[in-house]
Amino acid sequence: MIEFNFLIPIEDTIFLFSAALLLISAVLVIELRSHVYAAFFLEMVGLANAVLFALQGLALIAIFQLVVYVGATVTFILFSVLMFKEAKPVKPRFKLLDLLIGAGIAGLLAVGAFSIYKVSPTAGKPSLDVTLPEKIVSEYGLALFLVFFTLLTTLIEALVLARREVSS
Amino acid sequence: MILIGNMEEFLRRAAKWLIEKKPIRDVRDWGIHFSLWPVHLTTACCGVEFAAVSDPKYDAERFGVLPFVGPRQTNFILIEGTLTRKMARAARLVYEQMPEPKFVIAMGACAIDGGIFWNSYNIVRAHEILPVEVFIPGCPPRPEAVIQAVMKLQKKIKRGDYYYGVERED
Amino acid sequence: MYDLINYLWETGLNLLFSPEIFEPLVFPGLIAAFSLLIVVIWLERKIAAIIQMRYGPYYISRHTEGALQLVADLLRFLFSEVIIPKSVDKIAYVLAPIILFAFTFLPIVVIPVSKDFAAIDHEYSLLIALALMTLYSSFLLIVSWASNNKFSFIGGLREGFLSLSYEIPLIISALSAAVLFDSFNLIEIVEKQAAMGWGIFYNPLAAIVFLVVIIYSTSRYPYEIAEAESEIVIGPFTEYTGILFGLGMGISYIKLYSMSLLYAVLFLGGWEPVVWPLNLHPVLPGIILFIKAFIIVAFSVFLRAVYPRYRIDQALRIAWWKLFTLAFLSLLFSYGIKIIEVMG
Amino acid sequence: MINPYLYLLISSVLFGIGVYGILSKRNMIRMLLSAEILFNSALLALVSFTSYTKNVYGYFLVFLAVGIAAAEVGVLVSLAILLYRRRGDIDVMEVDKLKG
Repeated sequence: MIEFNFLIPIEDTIFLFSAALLLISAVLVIELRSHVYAAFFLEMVGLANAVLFALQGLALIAIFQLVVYVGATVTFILFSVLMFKEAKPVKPRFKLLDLLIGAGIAGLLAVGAFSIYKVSPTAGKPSLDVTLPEKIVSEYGLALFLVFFTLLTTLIEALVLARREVSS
Repeated sequence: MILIGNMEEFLRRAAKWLIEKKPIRDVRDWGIHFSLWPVHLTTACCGVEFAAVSDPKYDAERFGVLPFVGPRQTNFILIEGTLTRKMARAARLVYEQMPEPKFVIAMGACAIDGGIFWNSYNIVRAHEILPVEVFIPGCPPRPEAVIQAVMKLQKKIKRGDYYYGVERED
Repeated sequence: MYDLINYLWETGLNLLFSPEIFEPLVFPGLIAAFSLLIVVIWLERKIAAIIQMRYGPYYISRHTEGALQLVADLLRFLFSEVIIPKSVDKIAYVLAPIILFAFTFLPIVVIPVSKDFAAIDHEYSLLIALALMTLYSSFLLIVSWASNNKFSFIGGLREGFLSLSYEIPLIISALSAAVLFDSFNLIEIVEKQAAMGWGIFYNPLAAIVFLVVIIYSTSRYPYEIAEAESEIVIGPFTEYTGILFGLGMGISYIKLYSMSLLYAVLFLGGWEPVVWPLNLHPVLPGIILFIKAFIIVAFSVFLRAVYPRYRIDQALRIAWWKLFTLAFLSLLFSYGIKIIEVMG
Repeated sequence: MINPYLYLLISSVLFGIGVYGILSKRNMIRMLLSAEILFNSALLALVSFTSYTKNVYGYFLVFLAVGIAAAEVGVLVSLAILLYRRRGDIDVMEVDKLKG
């Protein structure tokens, strides 16, 4: 077995890459003209988010995000968007105000987060990740499955609702 | 040509130059001559005989002839009999949809010279609209004849005696 | 000078046989997958020919019963023209099949070859493999949309409907194996099977459901609905030509291969038993894993010759009623076995 | 080890992008996608807090949030489809004008 020595720490590289992917595809979701591309880039947002979760040491949440959010939900959005015709071009509105509001909220949040993190120092690696899967498998497995089942029935209900013919 | 900036044209010419080199060309010809996939286009009664070519008795799949679904994935078209003016347009359309190294066999007397409709106003000869490689006489030809034509076409491809990526006059 | 060459040779060999390089590149990655692709499509055509009392591919190489047929087809696809029709969305049309191929290929990397030889030895490696498998359908939807063709669009929508219905039995039946062996780590699962016995004997219900889901999700024959030849030309890949279509044809086989590897690890005991010549190097038990996966793949392609095709509503009904109920029952079954173990 | 503050910074920038999208678009599908971006940013913040404080309850909260988002998206998309079927248009500004 060989040790790989990278000049740049690989974790930082992955972090930078996925953060850039996250922000760029978030902008593309809003600005692209085609709905299908927008839904596709929403999927990219979910993927990059899952990578960020895994980087913070919470692999189970990353996997859950991949299976439920990217694999099912966003696919469902994509699947539905494919059925619409492409939207007509809407007449442009004055967007600078919206941009300013968005930037203001982002700045406020960033400042707030910074003030929170200034108070308490960082700590070591989380230890809860080791016991949790065993707990889920042994104690909460059936409960988790029932939650899944409920969510699934909601989804099916929604599908049935959408498929019903409109009588008019 | 790179300086002018026509990158696409340059790449195409470079790829073509590479493909026409001797060992690559031999490998390509070997691959193509055992992988002739015909498209389903039944214009007349010879289609029945062509169906028999792929059945258990004659089994054209021995030679790598696998009838496949759409014109985009196939490279070989058999004109099965009479081409009326209306059908000729369809045959030409299907031919245009196929990717480039593509081959045509005209099957039966009708496709060669009209057959029993030789003096009809509504007939198109296959070689008038498509570059035919091999003709099969007969009304209709037997499946063995079709297989022999396929083998002849294979020999022709193995020799490298076909056009590829060149504008043709016809 | 000699020392330098020796050093380079040893380092190169070490680098090649380190799991991070060897797994994605050689086995069970690219090279093994491509050779399996070539053998399996030939096998599919040959089995169909034998059942219909024909020869099948023969004259291309007479001594090996035409095993080179797929090499010839691959060469033809490689050298034929790639047509990009005018009405397609060009970026998605070219890039989507390539990304789809990459994402279909990813789950293979997680699967371990033997006890000491895994590219990613993570405690949730089973869940990672399942999560990567669920990304398949959305990229296929993009492929089908990009062609701007009615047949490929219908094929993509069918695949979307099917994927919503097969993902749930897939995940539940895999989870019931995880519950049975009390771990999400594929290496630990195989170790437990070496101690207890194969998973297929403990929980045959989950094994059956998983097998049906493999056939269902890779559009092998009774469920070949997304690429139904006689209804919609070839499904999502109708407009594709040349090497892009070759990729598209390979994708479902690669997916079949990766799911079969997972099946062999979960239910057929993985690389066990490790007998004498195989314990010399940690790569060698992979041969047994490959043989087990190959049997599953060969069985799934054999079904083409003997089964007709379901309609899409019949397939959806099977997935939502039968498969879903059976998967749920298999989960309960696993819990029952655990309870008996705890009690006794 | 990456500074945890960076995750919150990314999350807040993402939130800003989502707010801009919701405010500036009138198309219902596009607004739904923007809301999903907002959800992703909130999830990222939640996960980074969970990873920072190592609280097990945060874990379960994230699970619940993702699951509920799945159901919510299903309902919203089917509403959009119904609206499209009924009116042939998914412009939200047009919907509130014609009641019924």
